[in-house]
Amino acid sequence: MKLIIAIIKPFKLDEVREALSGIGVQGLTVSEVRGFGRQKGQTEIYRGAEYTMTLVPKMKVEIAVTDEMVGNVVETIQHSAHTGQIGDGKLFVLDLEQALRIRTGETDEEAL
Amino acid sequence: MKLIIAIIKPFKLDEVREALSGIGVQGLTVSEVRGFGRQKGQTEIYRGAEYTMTLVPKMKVEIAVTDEMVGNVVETIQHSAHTGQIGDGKLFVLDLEQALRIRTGETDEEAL
Amino acid sequence: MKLIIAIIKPFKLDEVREALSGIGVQGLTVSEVRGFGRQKGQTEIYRGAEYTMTLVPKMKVEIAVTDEMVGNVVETIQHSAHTGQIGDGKLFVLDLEQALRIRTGETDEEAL
Amino acid sequence: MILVRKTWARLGAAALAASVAAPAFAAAPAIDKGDTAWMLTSSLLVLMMIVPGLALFYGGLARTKNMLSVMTQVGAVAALTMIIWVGWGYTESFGDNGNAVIADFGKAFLRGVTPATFNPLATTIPEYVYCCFQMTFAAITIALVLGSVVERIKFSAVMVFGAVWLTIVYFPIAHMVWAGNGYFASKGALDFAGGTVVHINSGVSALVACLILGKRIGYPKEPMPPHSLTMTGIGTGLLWVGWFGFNAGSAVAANGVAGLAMINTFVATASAGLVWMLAERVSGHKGSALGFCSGIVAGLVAVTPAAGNSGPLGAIVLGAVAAVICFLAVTKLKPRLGYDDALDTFGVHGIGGMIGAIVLGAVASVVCYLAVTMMKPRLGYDDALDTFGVHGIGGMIGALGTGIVNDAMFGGPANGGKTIAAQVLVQVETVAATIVWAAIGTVISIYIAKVLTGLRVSSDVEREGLDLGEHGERAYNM
Amino acid sequence: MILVRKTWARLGAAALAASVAAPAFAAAPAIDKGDTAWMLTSSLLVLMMIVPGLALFYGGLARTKNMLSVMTQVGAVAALTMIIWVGWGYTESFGDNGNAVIADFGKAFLRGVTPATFNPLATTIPEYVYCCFQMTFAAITIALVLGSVVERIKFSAVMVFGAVWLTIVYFPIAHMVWAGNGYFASKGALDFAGGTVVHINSGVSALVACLILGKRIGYPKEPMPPHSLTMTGIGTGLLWVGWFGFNAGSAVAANGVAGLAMINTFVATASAGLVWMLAERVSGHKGSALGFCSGIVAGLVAVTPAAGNSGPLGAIVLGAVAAVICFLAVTKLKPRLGYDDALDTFGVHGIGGMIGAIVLGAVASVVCYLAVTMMKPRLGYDDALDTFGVHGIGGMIGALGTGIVNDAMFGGPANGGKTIAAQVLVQVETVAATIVWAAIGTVISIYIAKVLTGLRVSSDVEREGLDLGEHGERAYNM
Amino acid sequence: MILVRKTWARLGAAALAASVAAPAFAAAPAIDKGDTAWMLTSSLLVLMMIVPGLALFYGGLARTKNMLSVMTQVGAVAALTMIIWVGWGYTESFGDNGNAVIADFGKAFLRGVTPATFNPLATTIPEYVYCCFQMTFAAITIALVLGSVVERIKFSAVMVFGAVWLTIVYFPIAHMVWAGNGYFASKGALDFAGGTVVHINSGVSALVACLILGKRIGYPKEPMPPHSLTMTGIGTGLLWVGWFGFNAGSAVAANGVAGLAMINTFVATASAGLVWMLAERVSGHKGSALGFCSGIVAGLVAVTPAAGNSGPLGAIVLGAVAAVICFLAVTKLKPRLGYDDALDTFGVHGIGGMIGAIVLGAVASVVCYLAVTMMKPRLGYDDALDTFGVHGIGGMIGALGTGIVNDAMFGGPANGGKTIAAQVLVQVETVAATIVWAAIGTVISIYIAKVLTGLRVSSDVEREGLDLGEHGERAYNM
Ligand SMILES: Nc1ncnc2c1ncn2[C@@H]1O[C@H](COP(=O)(O)OP(=O)(O)O)[C@@H](O)[C@H]1O
Ligand SMILES: Nc1ncnc2c1ncn2[C@@H]1O[C@H](COP(=O)(O)OP(=O)(O)O)[C@@H](O)[C@H]1O
Ligand SMILES: Nc1ncnc2c1ncn2[C@@H]1O[C@H](COP(=O)(O)OP(=O)(O)O)[C@@H](O)[C@H]1O
Repeated sequence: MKLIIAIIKPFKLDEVREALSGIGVQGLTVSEVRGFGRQKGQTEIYRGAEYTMTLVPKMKVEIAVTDEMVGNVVETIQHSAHTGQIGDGKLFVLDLEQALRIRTGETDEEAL
Repeated sequence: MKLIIAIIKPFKLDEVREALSGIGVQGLTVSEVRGFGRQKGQTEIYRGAEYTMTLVPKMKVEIAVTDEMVGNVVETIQHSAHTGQIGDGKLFVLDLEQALRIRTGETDEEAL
Repeated sequence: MKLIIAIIKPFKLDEVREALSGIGVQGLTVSEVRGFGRQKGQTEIYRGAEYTMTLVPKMKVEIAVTDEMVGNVVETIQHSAHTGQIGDGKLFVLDLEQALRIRTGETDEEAL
Repeated sequence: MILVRKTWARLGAAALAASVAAPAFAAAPAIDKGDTAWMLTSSLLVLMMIVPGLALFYGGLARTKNMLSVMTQVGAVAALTMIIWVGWGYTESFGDNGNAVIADFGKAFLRGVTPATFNPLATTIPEYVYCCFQMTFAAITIALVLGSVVERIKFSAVMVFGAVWLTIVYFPIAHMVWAGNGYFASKGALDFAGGTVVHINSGVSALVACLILGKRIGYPKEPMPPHSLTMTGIGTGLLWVGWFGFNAGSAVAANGVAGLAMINTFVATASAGLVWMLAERVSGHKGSALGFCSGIVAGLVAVTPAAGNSGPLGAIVLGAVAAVICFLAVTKLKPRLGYDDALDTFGVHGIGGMIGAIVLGAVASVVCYLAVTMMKPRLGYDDALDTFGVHGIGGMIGALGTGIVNDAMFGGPANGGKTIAAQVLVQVETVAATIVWAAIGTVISIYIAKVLTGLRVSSDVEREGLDLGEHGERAYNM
Repeated sequence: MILVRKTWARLGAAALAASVAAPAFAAAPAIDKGDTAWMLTSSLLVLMMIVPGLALFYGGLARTKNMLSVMTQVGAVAALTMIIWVGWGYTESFGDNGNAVIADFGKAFLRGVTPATFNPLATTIPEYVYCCFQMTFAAITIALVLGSVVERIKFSAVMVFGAVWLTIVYFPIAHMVWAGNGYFASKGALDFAGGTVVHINSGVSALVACLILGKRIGYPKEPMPPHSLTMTGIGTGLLWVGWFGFNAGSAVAANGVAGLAMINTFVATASAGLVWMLAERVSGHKGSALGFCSGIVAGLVAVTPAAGNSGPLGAIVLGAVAAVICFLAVTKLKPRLGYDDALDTFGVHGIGGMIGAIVLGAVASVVCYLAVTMMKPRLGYDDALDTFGVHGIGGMIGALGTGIVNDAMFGGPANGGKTIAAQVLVQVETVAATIVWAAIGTVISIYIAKVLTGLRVSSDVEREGLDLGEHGERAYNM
Repeated sequence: MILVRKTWARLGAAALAASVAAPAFAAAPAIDKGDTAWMLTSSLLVLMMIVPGLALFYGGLARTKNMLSVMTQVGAVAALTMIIWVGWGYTESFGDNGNAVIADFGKAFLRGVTPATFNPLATTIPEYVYCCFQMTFAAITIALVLGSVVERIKFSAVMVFGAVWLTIVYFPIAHMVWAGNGYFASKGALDFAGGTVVHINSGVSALVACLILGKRIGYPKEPMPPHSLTMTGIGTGLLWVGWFGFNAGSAVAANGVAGLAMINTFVATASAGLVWMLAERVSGHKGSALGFCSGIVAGLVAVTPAAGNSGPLGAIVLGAVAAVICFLAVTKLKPRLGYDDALDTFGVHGIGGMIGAIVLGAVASVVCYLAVTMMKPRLGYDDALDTFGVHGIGGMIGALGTGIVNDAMFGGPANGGKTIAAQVLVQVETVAATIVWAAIGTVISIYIAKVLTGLRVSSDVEREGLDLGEHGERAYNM
């Protein structure tokens, strides 16, 4: 199994989620993060005190998938999250040794 | 070493933490996330505009443990986070190559 | 490639980020978390009701790096995040199988 | 007697209340410290309705990324109004002579106004105080219009639109309905505290403006829940408290009519708030906090034109049962009717009395609820914060309802001095004229702003939020 | 003289202040514009105490998931009170004739009330204004009761409970303590602005209600810190500002007694706020923001019954040192005492004067602090927002204290016209009766609500939050 | 006539307004219910400016971790002031006799003050009410000083510093500028509502205090954006609404001068708010929400000394064009000038009139903007919330400007009774003396606090936040 971590632009979240539901992904976990990269944050000014916010709001989406689904999920996310402008974000794939559904105790593939 | 990631219901956090302290886990890291799965969110209505919140508030707990502890920790979390209702959450185990305690520079097993 | 996860004290974030930029790290992702460990939280009192906040605010920094950079990045973070007081935090290194830049489709090393 | 009968609403109510015996015009204007204290307080209360009241009510309903933009646009357009008001607003609306549409410009920049002068419409308070009081009415009216176009209109466009709109829409309508020689005032239109001048005016202008500007990106598919109903709650509370300056202040004196306006503003509002929640329950939903807040505002809007004209309001739509009770009460007392002893007949219909205020609020609340939850989705226009739904519709119900409840049959002061039919006809005429005038004026003002500054922010700025895009700030750094 | 001596507190104070020479009843009631302006302002200030004042004070102390439920319950129960008040509340409490417990129902739905009528309890302001003023007192009292049962009581239960409780508890007690022919009023009980009628009444009812409803799930183990002390801070500020409408408004005139009530409300409150923080430091904790806010409210509650009755309050518990100073001052001035020149003796004990107000606030603050931080945990009942701890206990201290400080010995106006012992006895009697009446009435009202709607939300709804469960909304979408 | 000419500002304005004919001193003081109603309202409005107004304005600008510390320090220092005020503050500032610097201590703890006594400075309202009104001025002045030292000063240090500072700085300056026998009052200094006594005084003291305390850890490198500009927005609204109690209240009567002060406070503030945003656009930035709020406060501060002394203000810095227009208007009307008919001449220069108020606000706004955005960064001192930049600088512009605009040439009431040059000289003298007195007094008070309690919190507490470190609480648990 693999754990796919996607860092995407916040307003793309619904689009990505709907695209993933379309290819049978029933569950995922989302968290608000802030990213630092080529995309520069806005300059904010408070009574003359200028702050260039280096950290830009992003959404982190984590999806545990079976090995067969990895390619399909990666492509779907890349396609749905893409705007072509700097800061579209990243996709990371890590190996997932075990998985378990707390409610039923099902493990690995059944747990996803 | 392993990194255990648990997605649980928010009000279960204290119970899980106390159960883990009971079996000798001295440290963990918690973050507020929102989950999408079988458990449907509430319908919210603002002046007739209906929104079904697809994302449900969850707690993500990350615990770095030694290989021997994995089984015990997984079982303790599964037991203490269980309510039997949809949305109890998931447990993921990933391989952890290195660990380091910033304060002392201790690495791997000593760092946990 | 490796995914480095650092749990550090919130006010150290700027220092760590600047140190990492110094050694050529162009991107990272930050999220607000709360930690449980040896460092005890403050006691808060509301009209006589005492709560010892077991969870202490921390910052989680995730950086995807090439294998060669791992040692240098770990050392830089350990050095810049260090205060010598309890609760300085932890560093975890996980193996990163794949990476992809959503904007351009570049994969692995080029995606970082 | 003829002269007295044809008196217009506000002065009539004030004159009646102040001194039934001595006609108001004969007595030389002399300051009454009690009235002045109440009108000073009323003026600052209406300012409180704008900042922080309306700024929070609207701001809470907007998304986090647009909170500061909404607050700043409401505050800045109110500030702009104040400058324009002392410039040419006061004199255009309530200056001397002029014609049925606007007064002359003799008092531009308050020329000739001193702490010792009086405005004929308020002969017991210093002219400066009356000028401040009316200033705040102009300011809140233009601020209300913004409700339908927030989250996408440029700050600069708001400034230009506001200046033009005030000059060609608000000042003339205020003059026509409230000034002595105003067109509708002379025809006996009743608008105690601004049902037409403020609410129908702002509601219709808001509708026209949002039709021209078009919808927000993502409306209605993308969820746009209010970012902080707590702020909206604070706004609702401050609006209700401030509204007494609006309604009871419009008695232009600390007297019985102010007391009457106050109790109506308590009761009609309370009933409207509860009824909106009931309407939600009846249509199968949970009674909501936002429902309660919306009901409160709908009730306040509806009672505004009727506050001092209603006396204990009669039952408007009470259903067969209540009507029978009132009918029996009325026939017994009919012979005692007569304009001259109006004050005594005020309370004669107690039994119908307070029920009227309660029912007026209830009716307004239900109709506004339907407008907001049914009509808007079906017609698909993006009146962002429901300015038309609440203020436009609520104002119409109040203005038309006043025509009915003002009659002595329902315990009203009948200071319009006409039969119900005649009074309702005048009310309908005034409402219709206000709708047309406001619509045309808004189209002109919007296009002037479109030419000078452009109306909408870029889609990037709209997506990222006007706080950052237009003001370079975030509302919260918590 | 006998008639004047037996005068009851409020009218006594008003009469004394208004015109020491002419007894109030002889003069035909005539509107005083200054009084009316102040009473219009006082009425809307007390409304501000409820929305957004109390709604924010209580809301900030609740958890995020219950913020809207608390705000809506406070607002809606106040709105319900207003409808009931014009229905039968006003006439039951302050109507004509009736008996020692309630008045007759002649003025139901304000029958016979017009802008030109007066209530005998306030002969210089229009009856509508007095009706509004008293309406807001009823509304805030029931709203205060909710403090102990929030976060678990159903919205529908609050509505039913409120309606019944007002009718069988608040209206009778208000009549007995404040109306001319009220049982305790005739016996000379002193309650200037509602120490018994509002605070002891709501505090005791809150205690009884929360004992019946039982604890919240997770109390006291699960941490339930206030979700936003900032909101509680805003609430505290608005409560303090609004409270002048409560205390200084109860002089029912813009006169010296209103000034006296104002300065007492400044000083007693300021001292209570600081003393609560000192109490925290003395018991080994940090002086807290919530402590300061709680002290402010405790001080306001304690000074309420004494505001206009205290004159410059005497030292209540000042300790040996201060007592000696006062004692010396008193013996020098004792011979000049006498009821008839009460007004002159008002300020005679300056030296003891202001210290009294300061000490009253301090004593109340310490006792309430102990009640909230020591008594509640030990007894283990879940008075969620400490309504009993602050309003119940604070009210008792104020009501009993008034008996002492009213005496001329402490510079009080001695308008109770009795020796200290006799006055304290009457106060104790009134307090005890209020406690018993409120407790029984609350039990009845709660069980009627239990039968009609059920009291508690389901455990799922309680865990997920009443905002979503009962109103289908979140307070914040930031 | 000589006596009348030398009358001091506030009494002069009050006397002039009240009864041009009868000189104020001859008539025995008699309560005016209208004035009393307005002054009761003004006193509670100024309290609203402190809590929750200033507490939110400052609190919103601070970081989340210090929100409660800022709110509690503002609230607690105001409470402390109230106790000290009735203790020795009132008598030291406005007691009887005494000398040019302070009055005698005859009225300590309000000895001899009763609901029936009057203060010579306010002969139509009860002394208790005047005492409350002035009390709130003292409270807000010390609260303003805290703005420069928040986020690092200890709570205990604030208490000690406040007590000492009030006694050796505020009370003497208030006496010197406002009391009958005050040094500057006798020299004819004009400060209608506190330009020098409140704003220059607090601004200078704030600057001195923050220089002694030193910068916050991380200033200016570490970003410290305001944690909630929404709270600052609410604070701005409540400050503006409350400020009418401050400015229009200083007329000490519900009369024409109060009306004049009100309109100036509307117009100057509105113009200052908009001009600050313009200044931002001119210097290449986006017009900001915080800019609008800062402009509002700068305008309020600037108009404070001129509110009732300015009459319709003349153009101060209007540029060649406007000057010509005013000049032509003036020469036509010059011959009608004369002190005795001052009231009539008030409005004679309408054309220059309102423009004056607008320009005063605009000038103040631009200068404060430059002070805050250019001067502070260059000089590098950490005036955290810009108390000196806004209140100090704004107050100076207002105080000096008053000297100019008071002259009949600009339509002012010329109640200083001097030529422009002479009046400006007195103003400069008063401002300079205030600066020196405040600076020295602050140094003394700060070092007393340093000795007794130590000034700064430990670096750990400063980093973790004063809410947790000093009060053991978090502002938000959302
Ligand atoms: N090496 C990295 N490790 C972890 N997250 C990263 C890394 N580089 C970029 N990111 C995340 O991806 C987001 C987008 O990256 P950025 O360089 O701004 O644009 P792009 O990916 O289009 O080149 C960043 O905001 C950050 O959250
Ligand atoms: N494939 C997945 N990858 C990551 N997180 C998931 C996945 N499936 C579910 N989750 C997380 O687990 C939570 C519970 O899952 P859900 O399907 O709602 O109930 P249950 O696990 O009881 O079947 C979800 O809210 C989501 O946060
Ligand atoms: N086993 C663990 N797994 C994950 N996170 C941990 C673990 N132990 C500690 N942490 C994180 O590291 C932070 C610091 O650890 P703590 O024990 O308090 O101090 P120190 O690391 O200096 O001994 C904790 O607050 C927590 O966020």
